[in-house]
Amino acid sequence: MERERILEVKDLAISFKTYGGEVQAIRGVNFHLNKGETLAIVGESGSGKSVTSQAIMRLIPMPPGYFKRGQILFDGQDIVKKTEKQMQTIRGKDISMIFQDPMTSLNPTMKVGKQITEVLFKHEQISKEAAEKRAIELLELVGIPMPEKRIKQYPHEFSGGMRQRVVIAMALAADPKLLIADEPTTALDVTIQAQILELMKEIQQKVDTSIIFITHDLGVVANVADRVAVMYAGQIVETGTVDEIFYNPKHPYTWGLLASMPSLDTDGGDEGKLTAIPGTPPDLTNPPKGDAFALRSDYAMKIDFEQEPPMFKVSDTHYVKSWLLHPNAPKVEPPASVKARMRELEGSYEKPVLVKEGE
Amino acid sequence: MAEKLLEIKNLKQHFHTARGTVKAVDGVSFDIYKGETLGLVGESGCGKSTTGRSIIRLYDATDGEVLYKGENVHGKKSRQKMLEFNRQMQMIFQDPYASLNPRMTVLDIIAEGIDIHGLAKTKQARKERVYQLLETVGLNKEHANRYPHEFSGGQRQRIGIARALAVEPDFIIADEPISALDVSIQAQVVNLLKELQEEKGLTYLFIAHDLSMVKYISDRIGVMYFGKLVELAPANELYENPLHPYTKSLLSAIPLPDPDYERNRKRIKYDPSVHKGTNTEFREVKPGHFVSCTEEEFKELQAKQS
Amino acid sequence: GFSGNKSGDSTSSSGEAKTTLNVNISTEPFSLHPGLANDSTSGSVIRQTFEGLTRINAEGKPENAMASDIKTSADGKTYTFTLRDAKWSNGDPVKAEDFEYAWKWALDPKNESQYAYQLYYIKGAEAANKGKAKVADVGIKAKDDKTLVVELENPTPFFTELTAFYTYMPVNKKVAEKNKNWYTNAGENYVSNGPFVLSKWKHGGSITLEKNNEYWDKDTVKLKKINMSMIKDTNTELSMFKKGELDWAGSPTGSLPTESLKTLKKEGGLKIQTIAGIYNYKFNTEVKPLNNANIRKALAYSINRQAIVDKITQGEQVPAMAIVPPTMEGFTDNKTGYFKDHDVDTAKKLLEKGAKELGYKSVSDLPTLKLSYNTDEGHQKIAQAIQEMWKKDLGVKVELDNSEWNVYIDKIHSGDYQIGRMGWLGDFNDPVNFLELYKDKDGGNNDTGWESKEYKQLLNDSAKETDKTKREEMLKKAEEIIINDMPVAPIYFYTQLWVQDPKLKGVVVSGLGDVQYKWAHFEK
Amino acid sequence: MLKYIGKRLIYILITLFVIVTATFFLMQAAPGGPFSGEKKLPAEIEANLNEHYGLDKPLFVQYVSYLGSVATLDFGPSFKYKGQTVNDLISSGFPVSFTLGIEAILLALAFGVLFGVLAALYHNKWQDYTIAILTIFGISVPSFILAALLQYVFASEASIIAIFPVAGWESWASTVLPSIALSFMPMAFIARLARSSMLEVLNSDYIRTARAKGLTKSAVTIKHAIRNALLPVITYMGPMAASVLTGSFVVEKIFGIPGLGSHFVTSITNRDYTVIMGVTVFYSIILLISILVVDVLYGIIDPRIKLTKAKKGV
Amino acid sequence: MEEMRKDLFVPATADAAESEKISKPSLSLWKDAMLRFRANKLAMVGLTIIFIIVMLAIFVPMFSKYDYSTTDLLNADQPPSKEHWFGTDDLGRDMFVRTWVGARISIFIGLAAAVLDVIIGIIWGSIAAFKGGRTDEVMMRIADVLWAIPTLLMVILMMVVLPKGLLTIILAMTVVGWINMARIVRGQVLQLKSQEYVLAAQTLGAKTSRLLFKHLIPNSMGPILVTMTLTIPSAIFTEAFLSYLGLGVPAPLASWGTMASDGIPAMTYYPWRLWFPAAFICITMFGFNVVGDGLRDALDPKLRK
Ligand SMILES: Nc1ncnc2c1ncn2[C@@H]1O[C@H](COP(=O)(O)OP(=O)(O)OP(=O)(O)O)[C@@H](O)[C@H]1O
Ligand SMILES: Nc1ncnc2c1ncn2[C@@H]1O[C@H](COP(=O)(O)OP(=O)(O)OP(=O)(O)O)[C@@H](O)[C@H]1O
Ligand SMILES: [Mg+2]
Ligand SMILES: [Mg+2]
Repeated sequence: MERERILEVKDLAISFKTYGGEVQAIRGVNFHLNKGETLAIVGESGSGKSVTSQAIMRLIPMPPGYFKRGQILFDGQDIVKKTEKQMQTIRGKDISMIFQDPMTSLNPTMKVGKQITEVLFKHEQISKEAAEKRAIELLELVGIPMPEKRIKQYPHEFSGGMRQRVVIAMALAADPKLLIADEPTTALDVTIQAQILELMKEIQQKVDTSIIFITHDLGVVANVADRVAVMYAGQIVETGTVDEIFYNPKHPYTWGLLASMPSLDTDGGDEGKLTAIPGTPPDLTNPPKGDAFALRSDYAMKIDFEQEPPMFKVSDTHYVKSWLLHPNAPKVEPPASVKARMRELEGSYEKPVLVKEGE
Repeated sequence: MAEKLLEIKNLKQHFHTARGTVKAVDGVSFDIYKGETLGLVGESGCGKSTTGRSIIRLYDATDGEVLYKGENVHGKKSRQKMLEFNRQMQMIFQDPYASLNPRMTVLDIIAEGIDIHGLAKTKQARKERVYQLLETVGLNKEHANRYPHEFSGGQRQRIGIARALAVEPDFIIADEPISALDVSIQAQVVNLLKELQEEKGLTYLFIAHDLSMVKYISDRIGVMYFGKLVELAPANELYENPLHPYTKSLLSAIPLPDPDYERNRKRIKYDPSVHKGTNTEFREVKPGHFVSCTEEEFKELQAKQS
Repeated sequence: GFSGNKSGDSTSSSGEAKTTLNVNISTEPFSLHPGLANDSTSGSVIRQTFEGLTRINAEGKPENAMASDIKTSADGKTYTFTLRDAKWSNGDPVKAEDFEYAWKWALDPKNESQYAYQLYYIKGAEAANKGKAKVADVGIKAKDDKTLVVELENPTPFFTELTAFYTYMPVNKKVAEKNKNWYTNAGENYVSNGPFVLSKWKHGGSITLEKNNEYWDKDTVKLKKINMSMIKDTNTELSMFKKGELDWAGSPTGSLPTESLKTLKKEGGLKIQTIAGIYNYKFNTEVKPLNNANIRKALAYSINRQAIVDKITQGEQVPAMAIVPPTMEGFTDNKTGYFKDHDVDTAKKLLEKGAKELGYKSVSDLPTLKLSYNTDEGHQKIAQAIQEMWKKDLGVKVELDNSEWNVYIDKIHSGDYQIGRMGWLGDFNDPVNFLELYKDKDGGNNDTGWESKEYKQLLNDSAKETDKTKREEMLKKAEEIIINDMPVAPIYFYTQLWVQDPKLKGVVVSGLGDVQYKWAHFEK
Repeated sequence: MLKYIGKRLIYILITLFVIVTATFFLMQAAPGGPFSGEKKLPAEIEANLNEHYGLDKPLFVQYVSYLGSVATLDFGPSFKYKGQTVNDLISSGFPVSFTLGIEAILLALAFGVLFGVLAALYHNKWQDYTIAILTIFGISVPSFILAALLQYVFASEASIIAIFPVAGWESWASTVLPSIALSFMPMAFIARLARSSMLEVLNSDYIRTARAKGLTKSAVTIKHAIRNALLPVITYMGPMAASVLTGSFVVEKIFGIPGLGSHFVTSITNRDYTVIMGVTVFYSIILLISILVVDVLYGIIDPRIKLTKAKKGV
Repeated sequence: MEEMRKDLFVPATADAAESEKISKPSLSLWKDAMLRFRANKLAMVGLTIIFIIVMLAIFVPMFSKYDYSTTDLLNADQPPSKEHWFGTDDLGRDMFVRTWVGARISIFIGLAAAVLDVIIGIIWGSIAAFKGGRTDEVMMRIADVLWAIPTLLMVILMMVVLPKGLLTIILAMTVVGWINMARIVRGQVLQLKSQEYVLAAQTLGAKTSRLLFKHLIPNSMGPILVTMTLTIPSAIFTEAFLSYLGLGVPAPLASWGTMASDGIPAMTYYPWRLWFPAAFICITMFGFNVVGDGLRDALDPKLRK
């Protein structure tokens, strides 16, 4: 029972022209998002999550950035082709976004309250008093104490987490169809984080918002996501339902991620280190040939250095971009900590299926 | 226990704004021992960053003292002393982007401390050192000639870490140093911090929200709420035996990377009105375990502990 | 706010003759009190609002004005003026005591009149003004309401002319004693006796005069109104004239940009009139090598005045090879002067001689001379041209040095210069006005450090001489002496240049450069 | 804030004192005096005049009496304009200069900011280049050339579009050309300053946030960008306003305007001591106040700027 | 499905050499800016204009058959012709040669004043803003005093006390010239000094000078460059004003400023006397401004293409 697709990103590639060369920030990203659904994007830092999300809003600075290829279909219409004017009606109302860097995302010379009410004025017929009331209400919702006082303050008088919450309040103000949240809760303590996540879910319930949720906190992913996309070096390397990613991960990078996490039982004391993925991420000015992750992977094969892996389908919803799923590849075992969480999931295919171009 | 590296005594930091005074930090006292990691968690906006910034003298404290190796940080110092102090104490800023000069290349940003303290003899050595630092924090040297705006959030954060590490300090205030990093790089950075601690006896004040990471890295953890320290205990003790209701609420909210668990999680809300009586003070309930509580509560808690 | 100074009804479109005159007086007058005024702008206004015992007429001669009769004693030292029936603008009769009051007021040192020295020809005036005698004892006496008797120090042949000068104009004693600030603004306090009254004075902006209906000769006065704007910029002035916003541009109350002269001449509208004034270069005769008369003469002779006048000043000024302007009676010969213009050959010989006398081996050893002038485009051009002439024709090196006016004056008066530009405009129409300057070494305006016994004697004698021709001869002799010693190199005699509405007639510009609008009128 | 302003007012008084002192002694040291002229006055008369105006007294005594007059803001009579006090001169000239100045400031600010913003928005496009040429012309052509040019084009008889009077101070029409001439250089400079800081601001993250809200380009510019880019413009506006409001010698001369500006020059060339002191003090007061206003505006425009308390040095 | 070679599916590790690619040589902001500047066509045009003008200023007076000072009254006020490319002035001197002699003086004075103003202004303004409090107050009030004292008076005194010459002119111009720059820099520094990256450098122990020159001033470069390019024409005309008062270059030497102001009254009659110097001032300023804009862009890493 497919739900209506609100967003479909097809083979999106974006580069930045810099003096040092062309930075291929994303290199062919495919994913889709259904109405009312939450897609979590996790992945390596610098892998292109923010660029992807900003591309949907058409807010990549151009130049130096430019679309190389691909489509972003929002409600069936290609965002890439829209004019700036058309985008203005979409931004804030249909799609709104929580930016990653809350400190610099707020205008330092405008009172916080005004920055929130501004969205309301833009997209709704609303009186000044009502807008102010709504702003206070929003701040209250995101857990800022004494919002009546706070709306009259400037951003620099807020703590990091409070600014982040202001940005969230701004994004939620117009009940968007699509909410893109780029690491919205990194600066928040867990109680407030939980409160915000609940708030987002509530709004999602109410107006059937679709959410793209970018985060590094796999705990949060587990909490909010319906589906998860894992990005590495400008590409999506694995995508699936939240259960598939957490209980049946297939890509070695996903394994690495899951293994790196300390759990509350991991003891800091002496017993040891966290398992990290060795090496450094690739430089996107010269993206490596073949599988970008191969350089750092314990499971790398010769072919990984020569040919880019294709997408394999592991279930109706679970796709993996790795040669390891090729029938010719040797069977490999994930790390112990990952193995511990593996379980059999319904709907998995017997054998991975190669996905043809354009599917 | 080890020697005290830092003593914070009744630190207060109030901001005067057009709309009145904000008591960001309101009487916080704790010690940090040499070679340990003190985790600092708490509600967002409770004054963690402000505490850190006051310790490193970015703000003039409204009241109270910060003693570093027995010397008052906020006192007058000679340029030489100040330089020495700056080298020993470093800070990783919470906001990675704002803390990077947009007109400096990453190379120059990271090398700034090296230049100031004359830590590299030659240009080549300086560059090598920066490359090494980049690698340490999981960036590659191709990045050295780029400018901050060309980086992703996490990459910026790593530049900040590399900058702080560049001067080989003894004590680092890390204000949410890894929040924007993916877990694998988080692990890498945390491992690095730990390694440095083991090798060189570094001391950290580690401000973070990710409680599992805090628990992993810290020896002791302080919990702040509304400008005050409400609980301070060894890491394990705090997790196993949280005494303050806010701490309990925090622990109950930790998200776990397990969808099933998350679907069924219950969290405890903190209601400040649960406190009985007035006259809250910071009291040692168990050796090394301090809680801010009233006389009445204190008695109760002690009874429970034994 | 705006001053509202538009001529309004005065257009000549309907065939009616215009009755409003628009002129430019360039700047704010320093004072409109006859006794305090000390600048030509103030004079240009006061001459219209006040009237002295005499008035200079269109022929340049004094004619009776407030005086209906003037009698001179045999020794030429006592003048008796009989006043006509005339009224002040407020209706008061003009009395002899108004003159006595005004003159004595100006001489009273506490009133700080800077032009009181114009009255020094009167007996005891100088002493009184310098605080050495009582003002009451000065030789001015109002015998009755209609008779004024004035005693002079020396027979002064040009005294009747002087009585037309503004310092000699009367002040309404009654009004002035009641209100000592009567003259600072237009209004009922500003009581005058001339053809016009001051009706508006927008300080710094404009002055409006209206016909005085109490004036004794009001039938002669055709203009109803005179608007005097204060436009400092010469191009603006000309532009306004061309656009009809002014009826007159240029001298004597304004000036024309030199650059426009060629065109204006070609267009045929330019009016030129020679006046009593000289432009010259003073030599500091106390510094080497200018202490040598031959050197000075060489420098003076070699100047090509004709070229300067034709190409630089362009106002048909008269090349000056003499000191006294040819406009002066008896000195008309001065049009050609005492030596040849641009006489390079003689100059070279003189220079050589002078250099020898000073002990220089040759002319080329002469030090570089410093030619000073006060900042002004015109002065600068002339200085550059002369610099070139001396360099090219005589091989004398010259360096130019310009300064701000006050600094310059200070330099010249204190002798801190070598060669300096100075002009002199006659205060009254008599040669002595030009010769007196160099009478005493320490005389205020000599500046050259030059002195000659003979010269001094001649001037002193001439002052007592009542015979006109004899006196003239003495003065001529004196001029010869000074030309022979050349403490000052004359360059040219001034002219006045202006353009005017062709329909405008009867404006009188005197040989001293004073303007009178009493007779002015527009033709249809 | 009030405390700060109070403190600043004290500094202003001290500054005024220094200005008065310096000007007084400079003025006295300059060659010439109010009574020196081409035709030298007889020595006795000059002495007499000097005595009357107290110029014969020891400098220090004169200085103290000047200080007194400054303190009471009564600068006494002009030496040159007989019967007029310095206060008369100022009160007749200032309203004129002020009227013109306000017009010029509004023009300069409105067009300066507009051009600057447009140039930044269309950075390196033809709009930017066109504005660049206009503004470069504006800063390289001084007001005296511009004034003459404007007069020639818009007022002279030789022009077909002579829609304004050549000179004078009659009606609103006579303020047009002079205020344009006055405003052009500041306008051009403001435009260039605004352009450069706008370029900086337009690249910041909060502009991106504003755009993400769906605001139109103009709303983003007006509500978010301009204010943040305004600081250098405001800085420049302080002293600029002071000098424009007190008139310009050149423009007043060319357009025959009875303003205050000419006194700044003529009082000095005339060595009219009391007027020199009067206009200098008057100008200084306006200057110091407008600079104070600028400093106060800093804090209002950018709340992060704190002038009141200095941070501990490093 | 395409058959894949089996031997490709064997474990392998990365080639170490592969990741050792040569990186772009490391450059500081300034060097980097230079590279970017050179890529800016318009700025290069500006630079070329300045270069050509400087060359003409150097060589025209050396090789021209006319001398800048020789008057020729018979040929005064001639319009441009084959003989005199830019016509002649009121004393018949060749305007072409005078224009380039004037260029020497004006450009020298403009640049010297700009450099001095920039140095003094930046140091003064940034220290005032950075130290804040009383230091700021005292420093800025000193600037106000200098600004408020009538310049004309100062110049008149200088004229009496100091020898004439370029040095005196430059001194006279610098007395107040830097104040504008100081004010602008102060405003910028006030705005920037609480930025996090400045705080970060402070915690590293950066000295005030380092904070100023590495952090605050590079980030204020836009307004500084704009102000600097304004300084040049204002210096050129201040020189004209000074020489009017007797402090400038002595006649018959010319400068663009004096030529232009002398040309004003000739505007309608002998227009070439105004327009040539004025046009060259504009052209030169165009060059400087375009270079300034180019520098601004080059110093803004976010704008790179
Ligand atoms: N303006 C730019 N110029 C050049 N390169 C850029 C620019 N913006 C982003 N990049 C590059 O694009 C890549 C993707 O960046 P992006 O911000 O999308 O990463 P991210 O996945 O959001 O990482 P993080 O989790 O750290 O925020 C990075 O390698 C970054 O260096
Ligand atoms: N410059 C300032 N002016 C006024 N108030 C301020 C200022 N800086 C911080 N505050 C206030 O001080 C309080 C504590 O801020 P602080 O940044 O220390 O919080 P924090 O614990 O670091 O929070 P977070 O986890 O969200 O970063 C907040 O209420 C904040 O609004
Ligand atoms: Mg990101
Ligand atoms: Mg914080």
